[in-house]
This record gives sequence, structure tokens and C-alpha cells, in this order.
Amino acid sequence: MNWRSFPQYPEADMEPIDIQITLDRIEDQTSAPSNDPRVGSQLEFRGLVRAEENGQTIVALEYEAYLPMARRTLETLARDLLARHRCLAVRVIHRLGVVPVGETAILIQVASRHRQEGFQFLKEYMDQLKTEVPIWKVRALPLLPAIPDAPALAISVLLP
Amino acid sequence: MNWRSFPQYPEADMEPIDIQITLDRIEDQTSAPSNDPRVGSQLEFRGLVRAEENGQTIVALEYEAYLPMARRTLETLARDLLARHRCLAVRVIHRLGVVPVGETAILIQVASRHRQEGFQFLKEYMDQLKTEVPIWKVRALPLLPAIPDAPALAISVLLP
Amino acid sequence: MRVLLFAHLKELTGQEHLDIPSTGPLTVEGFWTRLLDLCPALASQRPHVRLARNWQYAQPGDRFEPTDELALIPPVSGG
Amino acid sequence: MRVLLFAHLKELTGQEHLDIPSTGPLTVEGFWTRLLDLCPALASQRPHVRLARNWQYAQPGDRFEPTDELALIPPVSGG
Repeated sequence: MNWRSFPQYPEADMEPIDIQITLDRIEDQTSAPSNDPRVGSQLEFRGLVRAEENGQTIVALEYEAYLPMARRTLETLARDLLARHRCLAVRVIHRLGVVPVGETAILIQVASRHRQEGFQFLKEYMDQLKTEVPIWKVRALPLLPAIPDAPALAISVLLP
Repeated sequence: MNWRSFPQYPEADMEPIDIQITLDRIEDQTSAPSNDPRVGSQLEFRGLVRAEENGQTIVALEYEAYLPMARRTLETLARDLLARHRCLAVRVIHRLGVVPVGETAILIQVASRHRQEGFQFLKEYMDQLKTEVPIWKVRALPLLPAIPDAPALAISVLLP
Repeated sequence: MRVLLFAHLKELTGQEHLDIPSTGPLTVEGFWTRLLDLCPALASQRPHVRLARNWQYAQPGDRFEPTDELALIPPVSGG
Repeated sequence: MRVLLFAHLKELTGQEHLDIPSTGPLTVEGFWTRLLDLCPALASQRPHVRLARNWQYAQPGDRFEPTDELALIPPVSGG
């Protein structure tokens, strides 16, 4: 029975706060492995680019950031909310540059003892990110009718 | 640029409701792939067995279900809340039998247009699951001091 | 009429199910009378369990048929 | 004193940053006066942007030093 071979609770080896900002795809980032035996809840949120932006059909969004401030703000928010809701660990990855429809722009994972703490963390983190973190959707790339044999042409619309 | 090769929004191919009850490990179940361009939020919750149950250190919990009713109730809850919160798809996997500390007892994934809808779904789904779905923690397997050279011995504590 | 038992009710009774000899439809009250005649040990559990009938929680006005599958549902603790 | 610009403010001004010639510390009001002298096109944006100083949002009573990194933060839309 494999529960007999479970290790006798090694020290928690989670980094409590892991913040990343990247130009790469983040689809393949799976749940943070945690062997912290105190964890009863792992929550993961992915914000994906939708095919509609302000009523227009698009194929991608372009994100820009004030990098050092964005990183600091993402981290400060994480530290404050982790303490307030007594969560155990959090990981945040925000993607920048052109993000195609259906791909992940932001990934947040939070581990906590009980699910309510994680729910509160995630809700408040996203609410505050949406008002405080200097990251912008700067351009929407609209869906254009295909032009046979035309060279690839990038057309974008500046967002307000 | 890979956003140019994004397919022109194929029909959504998500199963809107996927309910599973299993004796197998569910650690390796990753996010439901979705190429539905309406999805803006993917939320995943994992409920893990913690090392502490009622103040006692344990190594595993054993779950039991009234199978057909558990499946029906999980599905009815999913259908009701999916409609109420206008979510797009949900997947629920509940593990039964002996689940070691640190492993997943329940996995819920929900896809929605906006994150608020997914948050509401997940919160209410778990709240209702905890009162309505006929699944029980029937036994806790306590942590025992190691006995050198003793044969493996399974001792468990009946939960109230 | 078969009555399924779960969790600690199985340990309490030593049974996974009880069979109430067929007598036609039963009210909720009639059901409990017959069940406790059959298994008095369950009396202390009555305030704590809900009745399910054919995989759904029973309603106060239900009448149970001999072919129904009944179940005693102690407080659940899944997830 | 360097002032960074982001998102549509870059398009509006054609610049990624503006440099206010050094004059010693500036109040928030003094900062705006100097900035709008330098780039009048930003006047219409003032009600919509927040000031950041050294990677943190500035407070109303702040005094900005010539070595500070300032930034105009238009409404954010990450996530």
C-alpha cells in the first residue's frame, strides 16, 4: 500500500513566493509540486486571451509592462495577501508580448491549508492586479479576412 | 508569428460536464485542454489530504461513496451551477479508497468567459458538495512510530 | 425494500444493507417504524441521517414503494 | 529627472521617456508644471494617470529628487 511509503513529512520545500514575467508561452507550466503536508488546497487560475475584445473579434493581444515596478507590485501584493489569508505558497507568471487567443496571459497558483483561504487570496490578488500592477494590453490584433496568396501582413489596433 | 496560424475558431469541443469517480491517483490529470475561444478563465481546485485530521497526525484518509447517488449529485450540482453562473465547461474527479497525505482527493476544473463566474461556481460547488454529496471520510490512518523489523501492520481509526 | 447503509452505520449494524419485508407503500414515518423494529441500534442515528430514495434525497411527503432503493445518508464529508 | 512613458502615452508623445532638466527637488505640482512645459500633449492625460516614483506609486506629499525614476502610469489592464 503506497501510503506506507509516504515520507515522514520532510521540511516544506516550497518557495513561498515565486514571481515570473516572461515572453514565453506558459501553457506547459503545471501545478507547483508541493510535498508540504500542511497543504489541503491547491488553486490555479489561468487568464486566457479571448476571441472578443471590446466587441471585436481578435486573434491576439499584445501586453506591455513597466517591468521592475510590475515585478515589485506583483510580489508586494503576493506577500501582503499571503500573510493576510495565511496561505502557504504562491506562484505568479505573467506573459508579455503577443499572446494568441486561447493562450494563457496569466497563471496564478496558491497553496493553503483550507480552500477558503486560497479562494480569498486568489480573488483579492486578481482584483488588485487589475488596478495596481503596471501591465497593459496595448494592442489588439483583429481577425482579418484571408487574402489568397497575399504576403503575411500584421495589422493591429491601438487600445485606449 | 504563431498567432497567424491560430485556427479560425473551430466549434467548441469541450464536454460541458465531465464527472468521474475513481480509485486511481489523479495527480497526473492536468488542465482540461480547451480550444474554445470564448474561454477567458480556467480555474482548477485540488483538495489534498492533509497530515492533520482532528488534531491527530495521519498518513492517509480512506474515502467511501454511495456511488450512483454520488455521481448523480455531483452531476446535478454541476449542471445547476454551470447554468446559474453561465460557465462553459466543468470537470470533476473524486478519488475513493485510501488517499495518502499530500495526494489529491478531489479535482475540479471550470472554464468560463470571465474569472468571477468561475470563482462563484467553484465556491458554491465545493460548499454544496460538502453538505450534499454522499461521500465519506471513513477512516484515518494515523502516523505510528516505526517498529524495526516488524511486519507491515495496518492500523486505522474509524471516523465519527 | 432494500435499505443501504454507509460509513459508520455499517460498523454499527454489522451490515451493508437491511431488507424490510415487502408490505406495500410506506410513509416516511412508517418506514422508520419498520426499520427500527428490524434494527433497534439505528434509533440513536435517526436525528443525524437523511433518507435517500432512488439516488435522491427523500422529501417529507414521499411514499416509498417496495421496489425503491432506500439509503441512510449520515453527514457527508467528501472533498 | 527621467520620466518613463508607457502604453498609449508613448504613441501620444512619440517618446519612451522625457527628461526634466535638473532643478533640485520638486513637489507633485511642481513636477507637473515642468512636465507639461516640456510636453503639453500630456495635459489631457493628467486626470487619468498615476505617478510612480522608483517603482512605487507616489503619495500626494512626495518630493521628487533629480535622481528619482518617475513614470506616468495610465490605467492598467494586465491579467
